[in-house]
Amino acid sequence: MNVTVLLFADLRVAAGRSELRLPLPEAATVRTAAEHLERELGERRLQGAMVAVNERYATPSTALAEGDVVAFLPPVSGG
Amino acid sequence: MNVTVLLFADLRVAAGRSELRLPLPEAATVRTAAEHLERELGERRLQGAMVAVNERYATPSTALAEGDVVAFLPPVSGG
Amino acid sequence: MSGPAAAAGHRFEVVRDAIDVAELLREASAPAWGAVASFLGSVRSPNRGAQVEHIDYEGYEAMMRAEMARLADEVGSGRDLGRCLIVHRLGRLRPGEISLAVVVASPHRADALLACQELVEGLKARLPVWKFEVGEAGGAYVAGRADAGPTL
Amino acid sequence: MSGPAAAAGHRFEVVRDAIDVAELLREASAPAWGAVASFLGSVRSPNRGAQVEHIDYEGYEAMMRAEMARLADEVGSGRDLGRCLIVHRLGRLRPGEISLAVVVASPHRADALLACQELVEGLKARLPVWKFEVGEAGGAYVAGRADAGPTL
Repeated sequence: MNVTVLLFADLRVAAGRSELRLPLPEAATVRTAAEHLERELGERRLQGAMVAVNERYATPSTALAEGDVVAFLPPVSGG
Repeated sequence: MNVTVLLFADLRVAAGRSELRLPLPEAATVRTAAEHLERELGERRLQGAMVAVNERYATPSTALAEGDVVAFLPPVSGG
Repeated sequence: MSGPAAAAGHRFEVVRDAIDVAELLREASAPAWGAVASFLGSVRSPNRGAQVEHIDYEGYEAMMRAEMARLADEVGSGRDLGRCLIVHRLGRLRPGEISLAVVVASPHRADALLACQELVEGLKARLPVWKFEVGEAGGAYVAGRADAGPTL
Repeated sequence: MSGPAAAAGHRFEVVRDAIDVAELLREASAPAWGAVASFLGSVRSPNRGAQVEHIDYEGYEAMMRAEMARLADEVGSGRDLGRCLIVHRLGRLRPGEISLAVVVASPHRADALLACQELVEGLKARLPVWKFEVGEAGGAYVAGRADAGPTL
């Protein structure tokens, strides 16, 4: 399946882009997506980040489906 | 000694005035003033009221001095 | 008005005309203060199921200002309050008109929010103000609170 | 935006231009609501001892609006909230400019004050927003919080 990955703040800067398409094996979870993304980016940068799936906070074990939007969120500081 | 008495809300309405001069014996307290005022007004209307002396909440035992401003305050509802 | 409160540019006022909230917010705005918490109280209608025509607010003005300043000193103790503005309106107010405005500016959001909340609670309990509420069924003094001092 | 929140006339917005606070307060004003609590967050300078030139706010806009609505539903549960308005600004903001406005109207002052406070705390913890702060010594991302969900 394919998911859309969104990157923000220092993750976006490090990757040089804010969005990418990520092919994943079937039955992939957020953790799978993170592992594939780190391989793609060539570094273990995701440690400490939160994750949202389809605009909602998710956990590493959240299951993904075709077309999901997976956002990697560095610690936030709104307001 | 003499003190100035201030009356508000239903106390003011019942007394028909908002301010009066009250002669008191020496060594009078707030409680003395209340007793004299009730005699003056002809009724036990002050029960349940709070008292301020010189713009500050006081207790029945607060001692009074010449020229003090003694305000009788029905339960308040500011805001 | 007490020394520290006056020195800090605080404002403790009793007014008869409409409260200018925009002006209060401007006064509470400065780059050093990242947080402004505010509370506006207005005449509510319906109240306890009945339409309100107006409320006549009566107050002991000198003591209102004194209590505002004392309360601001108490609430500001141990907190970093940049500015504290309290305005209470008296006279005849119609539904929707603002009777009380409390605006607190601070460098820190918790200081601003908690101080605003404590000020509002303290003002409700302590300000010597009385409301005569008039509706379709006539008028009556609103039942008040006697938390601020011992009663006779 | 969730059903109940949208139906109540709430507003959850992400904007790029100056926030019109007077307009928000007007929207939160009605005779049925006697209490309006609000919070304004702005760019503070100095911050941690250093002058701030500006902050660039970056956000995940769709999720910001979704989190605002979810949070308003949570905070409004069991409370009588007349109206809840949340606006967050993104882009480049100078010291003193407002980045966050939260306005809550209710018939009851405790509901308005506590809901406002809980909304502000929740928004700070949960809104997917990042600040790049620029001062004399250069720029850096402001250290954030990871309270809203498990981290990798």
